[in-house]
Amino acid sequence: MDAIILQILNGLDKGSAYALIALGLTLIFGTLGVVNFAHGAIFMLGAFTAVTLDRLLNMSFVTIDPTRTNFLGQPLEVKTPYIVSWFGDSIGNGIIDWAVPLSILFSIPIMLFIGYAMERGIIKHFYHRPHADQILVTFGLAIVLQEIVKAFFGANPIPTPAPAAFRGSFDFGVWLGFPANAIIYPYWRMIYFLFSAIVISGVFAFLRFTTFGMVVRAGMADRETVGLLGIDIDKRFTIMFGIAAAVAGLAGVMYAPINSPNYHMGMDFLVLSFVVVVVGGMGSLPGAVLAGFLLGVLESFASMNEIKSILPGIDQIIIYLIAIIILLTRPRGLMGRKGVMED
Amino acid sequence: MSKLILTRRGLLKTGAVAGAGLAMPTIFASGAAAYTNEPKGGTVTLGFNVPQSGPYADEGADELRAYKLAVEHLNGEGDGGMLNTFSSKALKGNGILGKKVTYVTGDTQTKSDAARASAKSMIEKDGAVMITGGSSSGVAIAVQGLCQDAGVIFMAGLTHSNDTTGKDKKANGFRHFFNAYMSAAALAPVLSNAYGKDRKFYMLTADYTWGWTQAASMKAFLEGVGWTMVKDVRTPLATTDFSSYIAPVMNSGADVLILNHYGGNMVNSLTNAVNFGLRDKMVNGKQFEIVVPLYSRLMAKGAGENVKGILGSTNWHWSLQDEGTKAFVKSFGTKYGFPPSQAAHTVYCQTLLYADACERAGTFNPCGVAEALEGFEFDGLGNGKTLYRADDHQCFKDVLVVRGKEKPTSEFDLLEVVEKTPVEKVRYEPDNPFFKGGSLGKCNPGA
Amino acid sequence: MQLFGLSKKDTLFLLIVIFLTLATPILLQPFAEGSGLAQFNAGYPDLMQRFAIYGIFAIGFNILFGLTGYLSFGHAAFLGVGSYSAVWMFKLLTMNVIPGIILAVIVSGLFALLIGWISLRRSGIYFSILTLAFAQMSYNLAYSVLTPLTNGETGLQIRLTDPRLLDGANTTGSLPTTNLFGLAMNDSIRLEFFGRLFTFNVGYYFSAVMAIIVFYIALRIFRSPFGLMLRAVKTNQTRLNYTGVNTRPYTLAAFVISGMYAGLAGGLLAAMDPLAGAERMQWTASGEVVLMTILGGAGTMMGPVLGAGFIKYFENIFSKINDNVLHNWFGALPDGLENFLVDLVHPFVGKGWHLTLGMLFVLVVMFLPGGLVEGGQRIAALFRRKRKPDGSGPKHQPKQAPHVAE
Amino acid sequence: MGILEVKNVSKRFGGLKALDNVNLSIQENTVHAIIGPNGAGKSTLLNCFVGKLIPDTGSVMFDGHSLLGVTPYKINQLGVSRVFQTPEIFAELTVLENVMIPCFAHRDGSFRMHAFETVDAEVEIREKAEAMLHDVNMLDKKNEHAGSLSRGDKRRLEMAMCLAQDPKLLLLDEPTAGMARADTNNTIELLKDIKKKRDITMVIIEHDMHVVFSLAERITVLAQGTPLVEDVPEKIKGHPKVQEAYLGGH
Repeated sequence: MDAIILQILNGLDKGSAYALIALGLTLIFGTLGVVNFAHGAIFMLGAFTAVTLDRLLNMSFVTIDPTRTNFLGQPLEVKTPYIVSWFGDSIGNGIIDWAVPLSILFSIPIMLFIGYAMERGIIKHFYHRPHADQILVTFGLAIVLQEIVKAFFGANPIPTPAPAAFRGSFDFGVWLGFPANAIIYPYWRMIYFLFSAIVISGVFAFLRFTTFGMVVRAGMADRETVGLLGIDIDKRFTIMFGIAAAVAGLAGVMYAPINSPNYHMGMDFLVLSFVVVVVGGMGSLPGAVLAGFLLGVLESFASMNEIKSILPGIDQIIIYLIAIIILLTRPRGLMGRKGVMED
Repeated sequence: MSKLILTRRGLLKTGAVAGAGLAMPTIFASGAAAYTNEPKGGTVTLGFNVPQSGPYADEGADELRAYKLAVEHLNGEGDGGMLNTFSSKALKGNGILGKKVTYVTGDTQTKSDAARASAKSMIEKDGAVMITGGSSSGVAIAVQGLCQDAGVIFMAGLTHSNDTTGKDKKANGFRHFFNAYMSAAALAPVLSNAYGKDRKFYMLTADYTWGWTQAASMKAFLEGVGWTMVKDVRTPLATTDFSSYIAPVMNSGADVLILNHYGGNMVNSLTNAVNFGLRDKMVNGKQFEIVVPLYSRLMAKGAGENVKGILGSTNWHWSLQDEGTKAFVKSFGTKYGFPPSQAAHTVYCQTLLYADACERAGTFNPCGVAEALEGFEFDGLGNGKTLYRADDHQCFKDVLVVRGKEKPTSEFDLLEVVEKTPVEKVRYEPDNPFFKGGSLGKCNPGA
Repeated sequence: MQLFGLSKKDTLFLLIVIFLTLATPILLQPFAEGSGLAQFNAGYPDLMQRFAIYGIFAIGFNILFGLTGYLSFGHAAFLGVGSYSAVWMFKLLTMNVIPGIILAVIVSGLFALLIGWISLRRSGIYFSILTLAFAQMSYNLAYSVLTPLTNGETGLQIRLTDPRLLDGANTTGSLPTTNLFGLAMNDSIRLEFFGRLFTFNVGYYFSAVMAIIVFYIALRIFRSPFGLMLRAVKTNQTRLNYTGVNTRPYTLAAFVISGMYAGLAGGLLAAMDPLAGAERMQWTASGEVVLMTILGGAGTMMGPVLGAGFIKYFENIFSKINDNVLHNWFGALPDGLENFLVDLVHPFVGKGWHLTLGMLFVLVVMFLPGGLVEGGQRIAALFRRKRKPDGSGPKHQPKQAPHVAE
Repeated sequence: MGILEVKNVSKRFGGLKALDNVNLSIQENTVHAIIGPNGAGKSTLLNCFVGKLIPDTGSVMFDGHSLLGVTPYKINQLGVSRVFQTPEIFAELTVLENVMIPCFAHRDGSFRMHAFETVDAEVEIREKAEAMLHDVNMLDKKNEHAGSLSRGDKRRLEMAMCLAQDPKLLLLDEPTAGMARADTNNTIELLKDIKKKRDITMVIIEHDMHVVFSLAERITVLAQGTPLVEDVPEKIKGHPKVQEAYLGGH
């Protein structure tokens, strides 16, 4: 029982990452009809805004400590972050420690801008081009983005820890009446789950309750008619692209403490997020979120020893197997709309 | 004005009868070269085949730095590095056999297909007489097989699987790096001293060949010191989030977690495990511990603070205090501004060892070089006394057990050497069950 | 002149392709050995073989994608299955490549039949994801659980101890080579002319002949009523259904044919180099053939081949340009300028080859919507215009999909 | 016994009754129009003839074959062709190719693996296709891209495609929808011409009474999913029930 609860927690956590990425992807799919292979790269860029802020906060001046030596036997250069020298040890280091949460604020304008620039610079020329061309251009873009990150940050993962206050884990089990240590769960993962719940509801509320959102939803359903009403739907779609990029970016920022970011983490998520979006059904936002959580939970269950011992290797293929089963039984995924990306 | 060169690589067996009429080129006499890519001019070309894209690109970059350094030293430039401490004095700093050393580079992408394509282009296009490098066992074994067929020497880079010099060993291939068996042999006694004789361990194992050989070796040795295994769980290579594998560990009754992962897998699984708070827990009345059998400083850097206090093994570390290490670190550090990684060290050694063998053999002929390397004993390359065993082309040397440092003084100072397990403790016979099944075959000079 | 049941134009086209293919070892070696530009020579056996083999892969993919518009994201699975089948044949039966290649084509055809039969129940992106899922499952399983069959991470290799029933006992102590009735695939004749070294390799010519044959078959398919039906599937499936045509067998046939092309390519890869790795089935490999086809020009005959050559050239030639090479090129310049140029070029070559490739993807698709073929057409049009200044050059036609000829 | 016999057909969409116990008999070699106000169920009925929809109850028999649950391409192979409200053509192919495809389908059936023959060598097919284009006055446009034709031309092309199959029954779903008066008249003439030249049954769904009364030999009026009356055009014109249905009695 406790094992199952644990895996549900894990699944929800994994699912929230999938759901966040898929949500952004489906906004772009559904609103703009663009197959965006650069979406994983945007997620990666988000994670690297956290790394960048961490680097910025750690900008240091160098003093020579003659009493100590470096690995070559020369006097040791000691680096002191400016922030520490300005605000003193405890406050300075405290700020550096909070780099990841601070990057949330830092990343939103950046990601909005990146999304905006991408849409205006490249994507907008591809609305009326075949999906194949969209794949080629966005894939090329993804390669370029990740190579640039690689050139600046290297290929190795870069540790980007959560603030000290959120490290460690919480004993859920005791809370639910299990013995100690039965169900422990890291604080940061719980925060991630809550955070994505907030972002997802935020996006839904935005689309449901604002005029902007209503126009966009109408545009998703029937772009031409909305255009005929004299509404500049293109401009709103540009903004939607920015929002989708920001959602993916935030997913990346918050993911940084869970797994150290590296330049190709986007590609690792890319295929998976496409599977999630399609399983959810093209053009359906709730579908994408539902599919994200569903696949996350099922993936977690598949990695349980009890299941692996019956079906060896099931955790290798579970996501794809589920995708095949769902697509064969439900032609348009879980909640897909008719006629979207079917030809 | 023009000249005709004919090469006849490969041996024809099946076709002797069937293909006599068809096999046009074969009716000409064998070519002028005595072996593949015999260097004719004043230079000799080496092929450095390292990952330059993909997750191991940084490791590849560090290997490439070391190769460039080695080439400098061989050509008599720079401070000479470990040439000065190397026990064999055959190398004079005038290239190899009087020929200036040049090199070509390629990208393995950490895929066996791409690595072989890259190595082939070095052999077919650039005339490389030796291929070296790589950062994973799959690639090493694939390229080693290719070099065997093509008739050039392969000096393996970072490859830790038992199979490289076990069931997939080849007469033209040589490995300086240690292997999974040696890691386990060195770690087991240290672990039992540090954590007690009565421990229960749980393993997470990357689900591919290297992971399995690592897991099998660890299991054998840990059970040898009286520990009991609770479970060995295989994790897909593509896993990025290990939470669902780590979560059940707490309740399994195990009090040690062994992570048979490397590279990105290792960084993520270790980070996840530490985030789950495993190391803060007491199980069975003992402190819960995590072990990473194969450490790499570059990868440890990716895991950040999470490596603190965690035991593992490594082929070499820059903080060693022997003369060879000091010379190498000085030379590398002066040129690049940071200390070399174990990958850099092993490929530097491999280049020197190859060059030295050529000098001693007096030829670049792979068979001559192989003979010179087989059974070669040397010292002064940072690992103490070392033997290139003739039976399987594996180097036998001391193994370092290291621990993540609690108080690093710099961003490079992440590991501290806990123990230097002497070579006798990690030696095994060539017919050891972990290594049996392949044979070296005969050396192939190609041509 | 009309040959092989082709129209005059197509016959000429085929003859040009045959000529180019056979002359590849000379054409790809334009720069003198030892000159700075020799780095850009691509006329060595391995790369030429790859051009031919990936050309086959892309031509086959184009039969499915270019004609029917069904975008498969799992074609690498057939490539991988073809390779595995061929290597197993080399291990069990004989090192002669013919049985291996035949088995590769058959097995991948059957595999394609199975996957196509299931996946073609859906269209559009749903179809793409189904094929992707099958290929990823194949890859993941081949890498791990199926290791006894695939040798997992290391890749399936031939060994001395393999039975090879037809080949007789191996007494040499070294691994046998793949051959065609005794003609070893890695045999080469090397000729030196005018300081250029030309390598005529058996394996390349074997692949090249295969490529010409399958190119011809593809050309026939494109020009056949069957090909017309496939193009009709792409443009309007509803109409086709109301015209009494059952589209499923047509698309399935196209899927299986292109799967067999992929299997042939896989078998040839194994025949050139008897090792089959699981990475061949990964989604990136499937994506690569998609990129090749689109980059070259989907739906055209030559496009996919050009795209394949383009990507493989970058992968193998640009990745090998290191700083050393750069310094050689610019060595004649003053030091400051030399270093400046080296630093300028450095990020785009060697380990940065991906960056250059990515940028080229973006540029090509932005400015040449019909792919590289359109680039060729534009250049040709430019010449034609020069020759006929009276204005009877290319008409300004309404924009249309790249034509099937060319 | 008519060529198309519809018996007791009903079809519901959720709570909406689209067809309610429809009985209809269409005689061979007649032009039969089905008219009715919007939402009367005309298109639903037509879709039941071609296999796009399956009625909940009742039967549809064509030439002695039941059409229930038969896929569109099989129904077409029985001899039923359909012209759509918006012309469905192969926009990326040439006009000639557009017409050759139904010729192939007519000769070779629903599937044939003719991958190693060449289209160019199919002289008979081409000549037949050209004859069809000639019939609809489009032979001069045979090498144009179908997608770039005018709407009227697209409609005529679609007719040629349907006629190329020598159908026994031709279903026309608002063939003049969205057309200018001149085009409409052309279409009427074209259809009259077709009718004159061959033995064919036509079922027309149409709003435009001018078209209906120019062509139809019999007319069925459909309202709220049920046929109100069926008669010759002259009688329909002044029929009180028809007036009521169109002018809205409720």
